[in-house]
Amino acid sequence: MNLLWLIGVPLVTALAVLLSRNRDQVRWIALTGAAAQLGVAIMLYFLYTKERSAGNTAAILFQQDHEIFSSLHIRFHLGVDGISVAMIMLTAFVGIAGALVSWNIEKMTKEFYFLLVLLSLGAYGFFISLNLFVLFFFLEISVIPKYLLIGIWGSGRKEYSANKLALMLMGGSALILVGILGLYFASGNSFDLVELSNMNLPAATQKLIFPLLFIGFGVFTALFPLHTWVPDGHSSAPTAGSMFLAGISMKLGGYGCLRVATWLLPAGAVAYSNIIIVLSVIAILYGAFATMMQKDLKYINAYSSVSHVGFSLLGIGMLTQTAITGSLMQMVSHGLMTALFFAVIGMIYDRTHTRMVGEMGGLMKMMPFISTVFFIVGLCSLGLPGLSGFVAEMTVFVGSWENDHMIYRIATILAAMSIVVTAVYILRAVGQTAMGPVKNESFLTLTDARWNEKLAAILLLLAILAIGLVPGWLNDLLRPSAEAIMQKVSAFK
Amino acid sequence: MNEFLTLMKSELLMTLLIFLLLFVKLGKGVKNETLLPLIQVLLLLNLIAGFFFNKTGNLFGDMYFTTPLMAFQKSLLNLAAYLISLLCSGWLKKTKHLPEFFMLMFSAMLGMFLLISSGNLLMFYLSLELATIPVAAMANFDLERKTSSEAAMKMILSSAFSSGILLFGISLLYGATGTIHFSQMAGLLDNSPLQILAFVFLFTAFAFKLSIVPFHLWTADVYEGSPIAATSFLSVISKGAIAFVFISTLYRVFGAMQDTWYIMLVILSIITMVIGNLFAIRQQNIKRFLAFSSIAQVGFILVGISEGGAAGLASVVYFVLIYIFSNLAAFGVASVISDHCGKENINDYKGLYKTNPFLSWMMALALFSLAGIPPTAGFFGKFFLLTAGGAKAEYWYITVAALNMIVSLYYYLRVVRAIFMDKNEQPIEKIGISPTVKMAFILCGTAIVCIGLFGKLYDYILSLI
Amino acid sequence: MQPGLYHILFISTGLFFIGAYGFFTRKNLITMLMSIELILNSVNLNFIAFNKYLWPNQMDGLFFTLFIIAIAAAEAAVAIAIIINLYRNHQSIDVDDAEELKY
Amino acid sequence: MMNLNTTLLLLIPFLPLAGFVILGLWGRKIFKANAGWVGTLLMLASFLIAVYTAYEYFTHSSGGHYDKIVPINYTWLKFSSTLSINMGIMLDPISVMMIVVVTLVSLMVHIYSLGYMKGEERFPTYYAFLGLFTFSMLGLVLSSNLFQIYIFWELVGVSSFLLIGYYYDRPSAVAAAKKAFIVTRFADLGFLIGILILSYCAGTLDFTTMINTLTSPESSELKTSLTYSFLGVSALTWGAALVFIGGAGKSAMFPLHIWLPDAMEGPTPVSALIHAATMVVAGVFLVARLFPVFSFTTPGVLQVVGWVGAFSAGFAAIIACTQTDIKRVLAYSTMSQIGYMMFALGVSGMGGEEGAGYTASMFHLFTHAMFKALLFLGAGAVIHYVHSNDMKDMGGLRKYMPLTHLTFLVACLAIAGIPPFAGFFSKEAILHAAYQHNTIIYWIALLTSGLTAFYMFRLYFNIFWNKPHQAHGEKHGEGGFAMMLPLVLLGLGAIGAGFIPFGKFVSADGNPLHMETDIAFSVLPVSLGVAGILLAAWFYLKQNSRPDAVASGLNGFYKAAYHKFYIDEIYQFVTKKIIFNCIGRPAAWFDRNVVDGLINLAGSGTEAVSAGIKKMQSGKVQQYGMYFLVAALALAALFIYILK
Repeated sequence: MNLLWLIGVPLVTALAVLLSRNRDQVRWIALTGAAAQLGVAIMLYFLYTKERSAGNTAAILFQQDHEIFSSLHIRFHLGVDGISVAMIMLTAFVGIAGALVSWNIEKMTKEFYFLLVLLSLGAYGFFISLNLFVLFFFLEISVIPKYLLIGIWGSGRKEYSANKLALMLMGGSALILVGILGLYFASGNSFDLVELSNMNLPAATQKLIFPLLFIGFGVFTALFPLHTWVPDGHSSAPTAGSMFLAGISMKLGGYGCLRVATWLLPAGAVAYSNIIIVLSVIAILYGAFATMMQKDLKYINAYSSVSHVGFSLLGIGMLTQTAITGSLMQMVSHGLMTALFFAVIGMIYDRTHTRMVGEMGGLMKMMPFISTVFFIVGLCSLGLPGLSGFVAEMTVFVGSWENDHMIYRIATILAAMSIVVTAVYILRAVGQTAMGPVKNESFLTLTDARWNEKLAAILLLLAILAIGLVPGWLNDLLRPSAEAIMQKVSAFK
Repeated sequence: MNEFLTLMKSELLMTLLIFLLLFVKLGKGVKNETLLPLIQVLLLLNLIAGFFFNKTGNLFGDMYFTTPLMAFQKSLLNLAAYLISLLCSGWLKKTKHLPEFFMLMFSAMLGMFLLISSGNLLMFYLSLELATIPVAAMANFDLERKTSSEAAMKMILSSAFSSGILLFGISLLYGATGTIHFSQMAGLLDNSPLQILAFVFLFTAFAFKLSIVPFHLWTADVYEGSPIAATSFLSVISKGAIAFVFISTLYRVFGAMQDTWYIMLVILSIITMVIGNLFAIRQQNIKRFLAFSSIAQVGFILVGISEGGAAGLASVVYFVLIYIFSNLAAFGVASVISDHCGKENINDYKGLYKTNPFLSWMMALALFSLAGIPPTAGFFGKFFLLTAGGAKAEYWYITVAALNMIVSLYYYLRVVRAIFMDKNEQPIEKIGISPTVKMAFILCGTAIVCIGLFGKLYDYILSLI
Repeated sequence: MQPGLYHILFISTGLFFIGAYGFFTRKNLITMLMSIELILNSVNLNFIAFNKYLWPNQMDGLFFTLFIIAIAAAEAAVAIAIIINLYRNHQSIDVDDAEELKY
Repeated sequence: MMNLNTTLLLLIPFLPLAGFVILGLWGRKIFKANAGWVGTLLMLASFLIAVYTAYEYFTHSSGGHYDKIVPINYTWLKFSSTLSINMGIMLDPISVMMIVVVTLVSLMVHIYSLGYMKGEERFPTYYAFLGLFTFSMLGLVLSSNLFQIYIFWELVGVSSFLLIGYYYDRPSAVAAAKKAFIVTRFADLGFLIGILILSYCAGTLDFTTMINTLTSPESSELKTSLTYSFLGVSALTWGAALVFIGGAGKSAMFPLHIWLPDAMEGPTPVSALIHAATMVVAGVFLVARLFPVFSFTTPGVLQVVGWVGAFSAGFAAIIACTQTDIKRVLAYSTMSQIGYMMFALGVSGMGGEEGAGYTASMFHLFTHAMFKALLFLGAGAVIHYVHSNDMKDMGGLRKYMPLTHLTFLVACLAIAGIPPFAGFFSKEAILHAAYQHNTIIYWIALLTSGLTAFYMFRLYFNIFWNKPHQAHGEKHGEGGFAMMLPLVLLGLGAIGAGFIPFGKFVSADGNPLHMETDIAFSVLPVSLGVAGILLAAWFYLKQNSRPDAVASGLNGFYKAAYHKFYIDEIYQFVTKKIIFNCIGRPAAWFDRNVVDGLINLAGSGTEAVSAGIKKMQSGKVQQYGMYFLVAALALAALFIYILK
């Protein structure tokens, strides 16, 4: 399959959106683009599995390589493995759901959709690039759309949040940039991921560069204590913005931590794994406890994201094949779940004009569909079997447990404790919003979800269920690729 | 004779233009409305001509020499001049002495061309003065405005003082080596204290023109006070030309002192980035803001220069090319708005997007490019500068540079925020933009978006070296 | 006693700093310009001295001096024009009266 | 061999699931009031298949020995070549017994609810939830894999949450649902870690393999696992203990019992199904499922199981004597009875006569399901009639609801252990087993059985006798046919279930166990039971002041028992005061002020520095020159003198 499709479709969509004349055109073009992209992503999955079942065991498939800056060894090198395929599908699902829930954006519709498409373009490019420069380019592309989406269409302290987000992410990028250049020089001028992964850089160099890359990508994926853009950014962003932020952008970081930092610098990963584990366990528990005290739905989800993303970092820190698979599953699962969560919060906010749990109550009565979805996502978040969150978290736990040392065990147990805290805050949120008596008389006239909202929710729910009920396919997709990464790591263990 | 014509083509064309304007001035007064398009066309032709018949060679016993790379650099300056003539046409049309303004500008450019090609300290000094003195006059072009004359005064005094120090350095250098020819001098340098003193004094002249901290203090005042066309000229053409000369002087002449100037560049580039950024944070006037931002940009250029080889040279030329488009687009927007209602304050830009989406996007694009954010070309420029500068694998150095990008993003976003997000009861009203200006903007915008994606350009520059 | 190179360099350095001192302290713009002329003259002295004592074979230093004098005149012309304009706007040629542009 | 069709087996859990999906998606739009019939018919089918399966299974023993059969085992999630989560069906005596119990009680509740829940606004949703619960419970008991049981364990928890919170607009119901879920979740944490430990030790999650590995002394896994220890206790012991914590949470063992009384906020049929007959015994089932491991490898944990069970049994019985909400009385009685099952397991050994406790426990589980469901359904009928849960609003109902009265009496006699009702046989077996292994537990159990008779008849007399009923006049108080049928059927069960030769079918090692009834041994418990009944009659048969007098005589103790020994308050203190105030709030504060503060400080610090150095740009050209010269000289000096 020609991977250029993956960036071609959003590119064309973006241009078409720019050239379209009225709001209706914009919306339909964006939706068509997103749907086409979903189609491409699913096709990619099938072609990928077909190729694999035909016995192709190359680590990375569908590679293509074009020259750009030949003197600097910058090549447009693309390719996918199971991890990228999973991430691409996640992005496509979140993308179409984002396009759907933004259907009724009134202000500057064209610009809104343009930025949205640009943001997803960055993500697709990021997931398929095999050249550090190109990867970094696509990573950075998405910073400004995020800033503008929050700053223009956001709510609350939007300018502050947008600024903070952009600057913190830029800070992360700065570290990544240094790390990338470090790799470039240390390897004798190569930006190519595949080449770099086959080089055995001296351990000292790896230990020097690894923290730069890991912390850099860590900022994107809310590594404690660099997560503070998450609550503000997510809560100020418009619905689709939050969905993209949490569902896609944070995954860029996780993917980077794994694909760039861990894969290319296995010795570094081994050397720092303890620190990563400590930080992620702190993030998991601390995020969960902080969530317990939040009163704003978006803050609840944002802090819970910090906690949930901690699991994927924990999986990376644990450095076992199962843990890494679990970490990736958690990325996918959290992406879908949190996107849906934000979508539902957006739907509720659109109607009640408040996000304070204390001011709501009994929404189940007026909006059964929205409340039910809200409840299901909540259950997914607290790791109910049958939904994606459970599969991912359990895989992380089982994988973490494979490590022999007591420290790892204790870390796992501490992390597992969050499932109780999660239950507390999720049920609190659900209990206070969807259940209980109706507190505000004026809410009694509210209506349930519209077609676009329903479609968005159902699409994401289907994805969540597909992982939760039959996790085998995702496991089969991710595990061999995780194994390829682990092969590099195990040499240094 | 033939060789003289082709090798000195850029300078000769410039001279021709100056004389042409002189004749225009001598004759009956031509209206600005007719003269300006003419000049624009001439500049375009000049720009196109710059791409042909470029050879390597020297003249006047090594006092003048040129290479295709230098021709390319001159073409970049021509391009910038052309863009300025388009983007600032609002102000230019209103000015009383249009031919004089362009005469001064062309003289300064002639000085820069000679400066780029100079092979001799005398030639170097002469052309440096030629490149400086007219600019001071340009700064004074808003004759009735107090700040304009203040700016010009600061510029001429500072530059005179700076050239005094430069000359003292040159005299010491002459004393130490006995020659004023670059080609001979290169072999005679031995890092003796006298030479280092002389080199530092010589260096300050570049530092002054490039506004490297702490030799930058005149920059912001002059940028703010001057008419916007002069400011654009100063910040783009003047800076670009000096950067080219600086890099070739360092590499070709002072190659033997690389150990010294590497450390010097590292120290100064860090100070420059930091101070430039810190000052830019607080600025309210858009021109002053861009002045400090351009100081910070120079810090980045120094990072690239510090590499000391082909990669450094290529990355600097590439960056200047991108910088021309980005900075001119920003100044262009500022100029259009300033001409229309005299507003130059960032707070006045609040709510601009409501009324002027085109200008707003242009400004945003330019600022993102200056901040080095993809997909704009600035990203590529900065990345290559750092790639070059990091070649010595001084991680902390690139780290500091990269961290400075965060601070710079902070203040660029301030403007973006004012334009797109802040509410304003009375935003600047809708401004009609003439087709030529619009064309220039579109040219800049396209270049900003596409230069980076079109990778061959960098390789082309590298091939010229 | 014939004056040696060092004597002249001593004088020129002195001149240089006197010029600089004048530039830093005098408030009258014209006087400041004159101070700069002092600096340039110290350079001229340098050139001539180096040419005579160290490199008498070529005339590089001498010519440089001539050019410096010429350029200094040109520079002064423009500077004085600017100062005149400044005077028109500010009714003063005191350097401290023109400090609207700062910070 | 037996004739078991795997598709048919799958239908047992999947028919209720189908009910959930169908009613959940289309119940409100299409089926509306008919939704109950859809659910009930599906349940009936499932029940019939379950009975058929049980028949097939128990009639095909291999020489009296019942094997474990795993007809379906689908790899759901693979971790490594040996470690995977499988979805399977495992048939062995206890799981077959359980599917019958679950489907039977569920069917009864389905039928009963046709009458009880009639006219509810969310009638289809109710049936959907029932379907989900039944599916999860069946999945739980049929699990072939330790992780599978955890999966269904959680699903059971969430369906319990949904059903307790069925009246979602009542804050008390929402709070109770939350409490139930969170407390059991807390216990599940232990379960999960236990699973991780056991799976690591055994190298598998599959029950059969795991039990084989961990109980054969020569297996290498067992030998290596015994070398791991933490805080001086072996890893396996930790694992088993943690798994037991999971079971204790779900089975409302002290101190994790606090959710059960509150869970009575749900509709009464739900309490009958979930919080009496099926879900709450999941913990017992879990211990029974892993019994060989407990028994062989970690006997210490089994001791703990015994003591916790015995203590809970007595503890709950005391509280039950003081409660006035009839459902809460039943809830505490449930807790007490489950305590019986637990300690029966705790005092059991593995094979032959030693395993009597195991069989007794399962037997009690079986009979308890009958009579406790009956009690709840009867109580439901009463509540349906008087619209109150409080026994103070009741009294003298025997004339108005004769059938309910009769069946309730049967159930009370059964739970009090009066022969020949079902409870007598199973309780007798338990006491017998306890007597042989642990005398202290035996005495606790004995006293508890007296207390049980007392509080059950306190309940019975207060509802049906005591003061005369006034409110409704002569009106007939029975529910419709749908509500009466289950009462009768379960009543028959409560009478007859004791006569099943249980030991023939269910035993710890799969070999038939002969359970004798020792008349001499039974004298003491039965007479204690009768004494309890008489005492209750003395207090409550007619309205009088004796209860109050005794209550004030026992002042402090009575109060403490009435307030459930303040366990709830202690939990409240720990959660609200300690966890919320000392962890949650500081964490949130720390995040906003310290972590975020540092980030903001970086910003404001930069701005401050920026403002601080603005003087450098003074606007004075002479100063600029000065900086210029000084900088030039300093640079020169730096390179000439310092960095030569």
